Amino acid sequence: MEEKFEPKLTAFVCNWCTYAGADLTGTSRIKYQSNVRVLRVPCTGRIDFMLVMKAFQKGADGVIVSGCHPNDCHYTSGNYHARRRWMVYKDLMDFMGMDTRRVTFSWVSAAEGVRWAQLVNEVTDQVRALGPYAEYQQLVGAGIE
Amino acid sequence: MEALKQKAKDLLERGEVKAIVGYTKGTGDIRRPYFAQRPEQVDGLVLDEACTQNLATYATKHEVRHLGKLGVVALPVTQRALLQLMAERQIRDGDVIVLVAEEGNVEKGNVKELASAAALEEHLALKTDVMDEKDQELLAKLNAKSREERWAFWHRELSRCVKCYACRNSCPMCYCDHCTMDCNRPQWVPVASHDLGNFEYHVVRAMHLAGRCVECGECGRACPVGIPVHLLTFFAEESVHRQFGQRAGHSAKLDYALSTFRPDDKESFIR
Amino acid sequence: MADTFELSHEALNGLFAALRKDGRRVLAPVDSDGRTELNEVESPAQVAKDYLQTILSAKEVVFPKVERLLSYTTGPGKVELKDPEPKALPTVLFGVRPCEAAAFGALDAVFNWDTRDSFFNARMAQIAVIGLSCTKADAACFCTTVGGGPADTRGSDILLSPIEGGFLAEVLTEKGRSIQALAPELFQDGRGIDKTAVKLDKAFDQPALTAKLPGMFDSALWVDQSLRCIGCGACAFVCPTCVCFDIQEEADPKQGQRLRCWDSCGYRMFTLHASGHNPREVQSQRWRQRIYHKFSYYPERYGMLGCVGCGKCTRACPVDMNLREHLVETSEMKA
Amino acid sequence: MSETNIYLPNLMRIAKITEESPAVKTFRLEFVDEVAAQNFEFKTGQFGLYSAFGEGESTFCIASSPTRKGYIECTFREAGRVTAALADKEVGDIVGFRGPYGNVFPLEDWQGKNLVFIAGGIALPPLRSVIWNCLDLRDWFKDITVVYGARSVADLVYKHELKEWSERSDMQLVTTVDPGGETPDWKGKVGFVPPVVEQLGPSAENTIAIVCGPPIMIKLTLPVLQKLSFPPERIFTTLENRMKCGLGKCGRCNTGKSFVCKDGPVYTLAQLNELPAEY
Repeated sequence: MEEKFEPKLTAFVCNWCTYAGADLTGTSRIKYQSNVRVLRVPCTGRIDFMLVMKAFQKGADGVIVSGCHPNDCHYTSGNYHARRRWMVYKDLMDFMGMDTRRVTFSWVSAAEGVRWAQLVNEVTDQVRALGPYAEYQQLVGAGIE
Repeated sequence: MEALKQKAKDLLERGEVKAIVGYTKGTGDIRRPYFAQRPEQVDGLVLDEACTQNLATYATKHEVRHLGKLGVVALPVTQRALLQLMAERQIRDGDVIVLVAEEGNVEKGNVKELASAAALEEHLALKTDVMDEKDQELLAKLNAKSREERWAFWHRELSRCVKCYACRNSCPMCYCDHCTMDCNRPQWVPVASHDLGNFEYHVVRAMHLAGRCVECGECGRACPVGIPVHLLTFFAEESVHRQFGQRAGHSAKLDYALSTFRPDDKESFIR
Repeated sequence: MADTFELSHEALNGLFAALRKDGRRVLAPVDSDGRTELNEVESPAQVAKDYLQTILSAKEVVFPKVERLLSYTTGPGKVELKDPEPKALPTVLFGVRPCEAAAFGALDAVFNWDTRDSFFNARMAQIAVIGLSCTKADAACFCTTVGGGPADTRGSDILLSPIEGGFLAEVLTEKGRSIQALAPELFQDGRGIDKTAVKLDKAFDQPALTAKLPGMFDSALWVDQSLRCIGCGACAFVCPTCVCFDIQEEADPKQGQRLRCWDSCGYRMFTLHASGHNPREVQSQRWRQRIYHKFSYYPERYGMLGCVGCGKCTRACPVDMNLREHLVETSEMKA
Repeated sequence: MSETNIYLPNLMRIAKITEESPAVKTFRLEFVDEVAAQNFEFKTGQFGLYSAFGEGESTFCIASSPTRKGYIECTFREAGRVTAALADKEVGDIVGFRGPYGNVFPLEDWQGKNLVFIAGGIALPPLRSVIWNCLDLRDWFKDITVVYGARSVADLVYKHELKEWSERSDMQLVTTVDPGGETPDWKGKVGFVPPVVEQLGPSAENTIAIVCGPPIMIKLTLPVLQKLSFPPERIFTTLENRMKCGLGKCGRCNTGKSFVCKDGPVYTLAQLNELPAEY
């Protein structure tokens, strides 16, 4: 029997909103797909594009980046700064031929436990449909004699 | 040409600058960077169509800075880079005296001396074209391809990279003493020039130049194996321009696009 | 004495076929988008026409830009080492310029002067070199100045020199004879035919330069010459003799590998100590090291030069550091 | 014809860890493989490349004496990626070791002579190997003097051994700390190494001086030794250039025609004077 592909997802979330939101999902006993590994950072402003690249390098099929809604940043403007960088990074990813459908940027607040579950479920389904990110894995190990 | 030499000579003789950074005749038809430190050395200066290198790179090179105050024979790309270096507080307004050929042609026009950022900004305001047509075409061609074709293109091209860092070292905006590529705690990008190390390096380079690239194309010219790496930073810079409405290299008071924001920055992809 | 044969263009087709049939890949200069690089080819028709040189050198075949020296797995209180066998494929390098062919000797000097480097040696054992004499040279070339020449046979197993209708083939070594033996009928008697190659005058007196370098260490010349050097590694990476390398570790929590990568003495980081102290702090010292290593230390240590005069560094340099010109300038300096 | 992979390290188990001073540790390492242990030999002055698997290799001298069999010791300061990873290791962990590499202190030539060791800070380890070696062959030599200085009392390494040396009657130990680095109960000298050596004024007659320390200490100590009439041939030191292969190939430690990893790390001042000052 062919083994069904289960995507590996990495989520970089801010401590104050999305992480708390995901916590709420749990304490509210809302079930969602278990493909995601959550990595907590202080603020979305801390999420360097290299974190996303590292996730893909290490075999992630999809990445979620999420933090406080605009105007809600614990540090006032970290998410605004992050947004600008995402705008350029996503553009560049596309230009370099990376599959931008595999990165999801989102705002999830501490109160949005349901929304977090929905987001993860949607992204998991979407990446499952896309299949493994084999294209990026072509890079790993190539060019070493 | 005589006007430029005279101007350079005057500056050196009056002691206003310690060295003139310009061009001289190199191998075959090539022009190479040239440093005139004594008045009689200005005779080696050349300025013509074959001069392409962005000399602003030397404004932050320790060994050159060490010479003292510089006069820089500046093409438009060099002018933009010097302004951007001022915006990034790498050189101070007045640190360098900029020599430009009026009307861009040293044989026709006069040679102007621009000693301040304001003068440089005013001079540059006359020029609106940034990227040359060939590069515009190349970018358009790549953008017209499918995502998969672009992946194939960059994968193939970047796998040829040998990580000699000619692109980085030739770039006037890559002045960091401790480039992230040289830091190993943590080691963000593999040092080895295998496919992954190359791809990640060029992502980092492009991202770090987004909003700072003056689109001189020096990196692409410098690449010994002929990878059009300049298209990556051009694209990133154009992305900033398109989305945030600002361009690097036109003002000494530009805020770095990616360290600032507007609450109403418009995007369409954040869920 | 080399055996001399005539090899027609037609016969070369046959030779390529015979080599491939024998299980050898053929690497040759190929023109791709105006860039001449070493690539695998099936027939002579794919070989670049009228090329001066490839950008990178044939060094990459025996000393790749990244190669695995070892790998390992780790566990609590446990490490298991894996010794990788170099994947050296039987390879014929076709169309290598005599300068580059001569450079294999300079690489061998470093890799094997003391302990023997199994990686380099395994790859060297698998290659055979079919050199091709030069019919042109440019302003960067100076092979004749450093003991080589446009039709120099050192390093080649077979040297081809273009003649009317094909090539004059000098079969020089045992490896060359084994290639010839794959299709002896293709090699016609070529005794008495003269080989022709481009004429290239000596640019400077190399022995005199080598003799005077030790006395010029503190010359201001090095600062003057290197002021425009931007400290990239292009010269070293295209150089057929530059052998300096780095060893890099790449690992996950449970496994890892050590990779040998090209490095360059032109980098500030090359000699930087952990303490922050740097023996070669400024670019002029690093430029001087490059010159001295090739023209003074190499001769002293290995009895040969570390430069073959191919001019690749000059062509690759983004700021036109013309090695030949700078060496001429150095030669003309009063000691 | 198969050649061996010269880049393959030996596996070593950490048998003991000593905290010497802030950020400085000494490892005692034992070969995991019995055969390798039996075949292993080194001489004082030699060094090795120690690996923290996952991070890379770093170069230090072998700080133990070849007369002490069955193990080697190394002392290192946490300064970079590899040393930081090594510092995190615990007893029983596995590290890698390639070596011994480099040349040696010519003890045979020193027989019948007085020895003066001068060391600063973290540069005592290379001399510790030779000091113990000489003490274990005590009959070979006449007077043995050790001058050792560090920035502060806390920065002195091998404190327990310093105590042992100070109590021995067959050698003289002079310890010093930089002004301001002393503690209330400090019994040694206060001052920089060069003036302390000058004050001590060891006779150059039939004496070998071995100097190891940070570049600035060496730079200021050499004139003192010259003033005391030590000829360059009888002043020894070790160079600590950056290395990657340790085998005379990677080019990193190249200084003049010399490879520090092969022709060094031990040099006499006379030899150094022949090299460009790129170390």
